[in-house]
Amino acid sequence: MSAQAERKTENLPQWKKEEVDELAQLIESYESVGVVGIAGIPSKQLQDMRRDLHGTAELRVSRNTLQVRALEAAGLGDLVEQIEGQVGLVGTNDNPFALYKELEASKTPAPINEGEVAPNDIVIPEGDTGVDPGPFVGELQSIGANARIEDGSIKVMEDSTVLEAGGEVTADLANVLNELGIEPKEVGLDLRAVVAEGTLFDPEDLDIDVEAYESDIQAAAAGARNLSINASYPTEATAPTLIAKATGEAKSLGLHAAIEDEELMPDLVSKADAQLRALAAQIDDEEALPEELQG
Amino acid sequence: MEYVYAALILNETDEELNEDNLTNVLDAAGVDVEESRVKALVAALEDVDIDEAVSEAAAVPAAGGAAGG
Amino acid sequence: MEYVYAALILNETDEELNEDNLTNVLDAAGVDVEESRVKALVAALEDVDIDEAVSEAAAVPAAGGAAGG
Amino acid sequence: MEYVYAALILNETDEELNEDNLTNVLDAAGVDVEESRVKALVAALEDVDIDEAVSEAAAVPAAGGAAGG
Amino acid sequence: MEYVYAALILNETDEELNEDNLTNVLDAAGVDVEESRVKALVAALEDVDIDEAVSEAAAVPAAGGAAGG
Amino acid sequence: MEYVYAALILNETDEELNEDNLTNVLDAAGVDVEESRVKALVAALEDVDIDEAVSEAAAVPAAGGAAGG
Amino acid sequence: MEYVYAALILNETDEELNEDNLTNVLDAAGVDVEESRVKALVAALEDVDIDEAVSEAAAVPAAGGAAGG
Repeated sequence: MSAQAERKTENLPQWKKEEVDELAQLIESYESVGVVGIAGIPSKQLQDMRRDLHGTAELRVSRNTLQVRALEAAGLGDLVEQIEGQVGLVGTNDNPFALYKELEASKTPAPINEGEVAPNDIVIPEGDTGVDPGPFVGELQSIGANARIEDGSIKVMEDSTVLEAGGEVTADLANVLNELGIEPKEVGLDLRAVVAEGTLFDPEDLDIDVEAYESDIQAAAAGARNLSINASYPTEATAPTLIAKATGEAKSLGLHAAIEDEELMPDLVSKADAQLRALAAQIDDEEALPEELQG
Repeated sequence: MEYVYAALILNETDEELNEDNLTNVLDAAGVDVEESRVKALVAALEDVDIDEAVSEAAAVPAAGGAAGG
Repeated sequence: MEYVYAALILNETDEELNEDNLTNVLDAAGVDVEESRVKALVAALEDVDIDEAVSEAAAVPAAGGAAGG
Repeated sequence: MEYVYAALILNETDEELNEDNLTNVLDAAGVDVEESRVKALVAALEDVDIDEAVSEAAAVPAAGGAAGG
Repeated sequence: MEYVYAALILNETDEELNEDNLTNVLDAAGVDVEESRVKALVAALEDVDIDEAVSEAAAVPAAGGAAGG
Repeated sequence: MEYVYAALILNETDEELNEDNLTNVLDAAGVDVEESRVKALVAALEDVDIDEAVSEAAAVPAAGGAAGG
Repeated sequence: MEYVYAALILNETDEELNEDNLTNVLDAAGVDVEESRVKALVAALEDVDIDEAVSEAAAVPAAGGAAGG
């Protein structure tokens, strides 16, 4: 693979060769390699993030053309289509699912500027803006928010989508969002795809539903309990239930068959009493009933 | 209450639920039987499906338990 | 349940709840009385407070449910 | 309840639910067997479909017991 | 369930709940006893307070339903 | 419960649910395998439709309900 | 579910719930192990309190029970 890489880089200037070599080394030294979007992250913050990843993953940012070269040379063509915009390569020996979770969790909200494209629908939520009556209400209305003055302040009457995902942010919108402190972007390392030991995972694969796994655990545990009890195979966890089950079975047989057993007697007596009352309830003629059963 | 229990006993045997039989059962238990109550009870039960009434009682305590949940 | 009903009738009269009386009541109802069940019933009821069992059942019919809830 | 448990064991085997077998099981468990109770139990269960009686009662899920588990 | 029933019989007598006694009870009932199941049951019950498990089932009848609800 | 879980894994593969396979699975999980428990499990599951037993909620009879019945 | 069962076995032993151990257990059961499923499971369970999930499952019986509740 390195021979192939050399061939591909032989026409490049020295510094580019070196850069591609560095990328090739990163790719080779980790079990999983991915492409990470870094758009909107100030360089100081990016340095901090890279430092935070130390021990978990290694991030290297360079020109996209060089990243493409390195990926192709390493046989990771599947990742090439992710090389678009501001991206870097990440290598990790950790579990890629865990890496994705970690990166997603570290994302932080950020304001959006004029000219940027909305990553998702931008919504101004219903409620009191806290802004005193003034021209701001007009600004809100002009960007499409249902706003009016009420009780001495500007209120948004309902959740108002002011820009759909993919739309470009205007100067007016950016101003209003800034005034309201709405930060519609999520900024952070954005893992776009990973190849782990030959298999490509996209964010849809990587975004595991922890709750679904939790309910699988519950279902599995409940199923095992059921099996243990239904097959009468006692375990420490299910022995008390099996005992209770056997007791209940004996009791219900005893009550059903009116077995003359001391333990069953109170329940049998109350069963008889309940039956008496149920029958009495079917009798309209009070003459036929003793006083305590009338009415 | 003893009159109704006597009716329940007869319901479990093959004996007819009539005045004579009720009176006999109550007699045997030392009850000073009132003829008019026996008459009234027999008449009142004529159109009652005792087994059904009794099994409804069976459902009640269980339902209580379930409802408690 | 006829044996239990018979016991409850005797409980309401002033007759003693013993084998002879139970047998008489059941006999009168046409039951083919099993001596052993009568014996077992008398023994089983020896330490049971019937009135308490009845009144508990009557007063709190859904006791189980309530307790469980 | 040991008599009832003994009946339930016999119900799961192919052995007949009779006085001898019940007595044997209880004997083996060290019970001081009362003949009349054995007789009474056999009589009480004569016309009972034990599996049905047991499974009818089993309609309520095992959460309580399970929670203890 | 015959193994569990047998354990409950022993629990009601003063006999020890051990492999020999369980095997005897099951043997007497004509069960083709699996030694391993006897062992497993004794092991599983080692730390279980049987009386508590029993009284939970008996005393809080509707708990199962309630908790399930 | 690890023995039961092991049985459930084998139930989902095409491997036979026997002592060797159970032991292998438990061994691989670092369990200090007790032969008798493995044997008992195989015996207990012999005639059991595992899928059915897993999905059927284990039920403890509610005495309250039974009292009514 | 075999991957989940394998995780539950490891949870009951003192072995670490990691990719190698899961793979070993599944291998031993004859499962054709998919590495990515193992990886995803390990990552997901990092955030799950398995013991709590198991004891919750015990408190609320499985499917059938829920429906009954």
